[in-house]
Amino acid sequence: MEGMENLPEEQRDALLQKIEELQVRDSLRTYNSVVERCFVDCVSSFRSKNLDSTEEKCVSRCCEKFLKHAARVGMRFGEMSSQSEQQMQQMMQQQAQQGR
Amino acid sequence: MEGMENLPEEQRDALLQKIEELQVRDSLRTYNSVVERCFVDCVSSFRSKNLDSTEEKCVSRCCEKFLKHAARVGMRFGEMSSQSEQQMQQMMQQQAQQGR
Amino acid sequence: MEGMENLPEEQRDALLQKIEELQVRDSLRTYNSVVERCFVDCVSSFRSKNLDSTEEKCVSRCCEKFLKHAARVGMRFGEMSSQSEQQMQQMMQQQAQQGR
Amino acid sequence: MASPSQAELAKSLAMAQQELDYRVDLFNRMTSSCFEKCMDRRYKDGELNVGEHSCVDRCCAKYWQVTGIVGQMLGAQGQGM
Amino acid sequence: MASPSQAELAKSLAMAQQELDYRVDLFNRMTSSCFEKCMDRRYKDGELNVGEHSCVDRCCAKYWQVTGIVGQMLGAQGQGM
Amino acid sequence: MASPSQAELAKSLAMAQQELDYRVDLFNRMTSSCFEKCMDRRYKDGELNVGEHSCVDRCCAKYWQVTGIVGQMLGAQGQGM
Repeated sequence: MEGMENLPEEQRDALLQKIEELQVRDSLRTYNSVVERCFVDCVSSFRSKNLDSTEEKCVSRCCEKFLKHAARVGMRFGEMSSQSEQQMQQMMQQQAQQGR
Repeated sequence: MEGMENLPEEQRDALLQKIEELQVRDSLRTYNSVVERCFVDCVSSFRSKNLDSTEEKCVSRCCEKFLKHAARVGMRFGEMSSQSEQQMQQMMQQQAQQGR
Repeated sequence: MEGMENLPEEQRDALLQKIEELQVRDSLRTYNSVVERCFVDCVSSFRSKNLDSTEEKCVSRCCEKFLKHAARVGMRFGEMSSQSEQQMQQMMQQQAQQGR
Repeated sequence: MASPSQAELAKSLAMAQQELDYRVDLFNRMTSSCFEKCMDRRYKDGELNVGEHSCVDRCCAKYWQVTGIVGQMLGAQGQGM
Repeated sequence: MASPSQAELAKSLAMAQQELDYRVDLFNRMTSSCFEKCMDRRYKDGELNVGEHSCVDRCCAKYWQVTGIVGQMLGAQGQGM
Repeated sequence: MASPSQAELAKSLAMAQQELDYRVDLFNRMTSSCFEKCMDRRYKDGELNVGEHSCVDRCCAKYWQVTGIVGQMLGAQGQGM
């Protein structure tokens, strides 16, 4: 998010609010996608209109597993992102030195 | 959509226009998703560049069936949404009474 | 994009900038979707944390193939779009003449 | 009550839009999941038969229950929603 | 002709954006559907062979025709579009 | 340095939003692809076992490498990014 520090306060507030909105939007989408995945994986009988106990347990575990999985991916994603940003900055500094 | 009634007229108009835009956007996406689904389910031979009559009939029925299905889901969705909103309001009223 | 020519300059600039933004957004999404497709199609062993040479070659070819495929679809899409716009304009002219 | 500020109004517009987006997304996923679970996709007919009708009703009910379970678990984690 | 009001301009900007979004979505779905219908996904080669080329052309033509049929049916229903 | 104009500010807001969208999309696709590649979806348990944990780590690493290869090829083409 370069350029952030160049923004006047008012604009920065607008950006931060926008980011907050995007985070709410993304967490709602994640919510919907977990529901869909666990429904698809766990529910396949439609002889009753209520979940039976096997289906309920399956949904709970699926949801728990997905959240733990996503947390781990998030950790790895963060590590790889910061590494590649360091690489990019090193490359840009080298190019800047060669360019001058 | 709570808070709607608190808005001054001008803002409410902006919101209503936004909602209308979202509805157009959603119906266009639905259109594209029906096309994709019925194409994938009904067309699998590419020896000719025109749909044959079997494929055409399949696409029509697929589209009809999808629309009827979506209408039924919409009905159920509406029922369940209003039920859960009533439950939520009852809960909030109870909490408000206990809180005071 | 009818109506474009009726816009005052300032608004047209805003529209053009919006279009540019949408193009960046779409190319980033395309990028992500090619990555996902080629990853899913080419990588299925997780006994090592580095791609082996078979996987690497597969990813390169998959990416190349997808881009060539998309370019061809784009060509056909353009042809069909302009044809159907011509048809629509002819129809509208006929209706306008009959209407008067 | 004092009239709301510009910023508050913008926020409540954004929230209303979020809620609408969320509901539309939920509806679309429910629709396509239940289509795949319940419909005979050979399309011999454009109508839903009796079995398909009751399957859709139950499918919607169960989908909604899954929404509840997942919502509670996410709420407990303090993660979103 | 009088110059258009702010509200009208905002509306036509929104419409142009909607149309663009719609076309991009259509193109992306056509591209991925025809990729799955026509391409050999073992990727022995980065080129499209003769069979794949003609398959893509026909796939696009048929996809477009499906667009037409569905559009007519949605139009008849007065639902959307 | 002169203070940036309204138009420049709007542009940098838009760019920041684009970047965020891009990262979220990448993260979501990586998450769902690795879930499908690595997880036992019979859900006998809500925990990830040892094999699943190491599979996820390698899956993320490989996914990231694919990102790099595709990025280079798109860059070489001058298409996008």
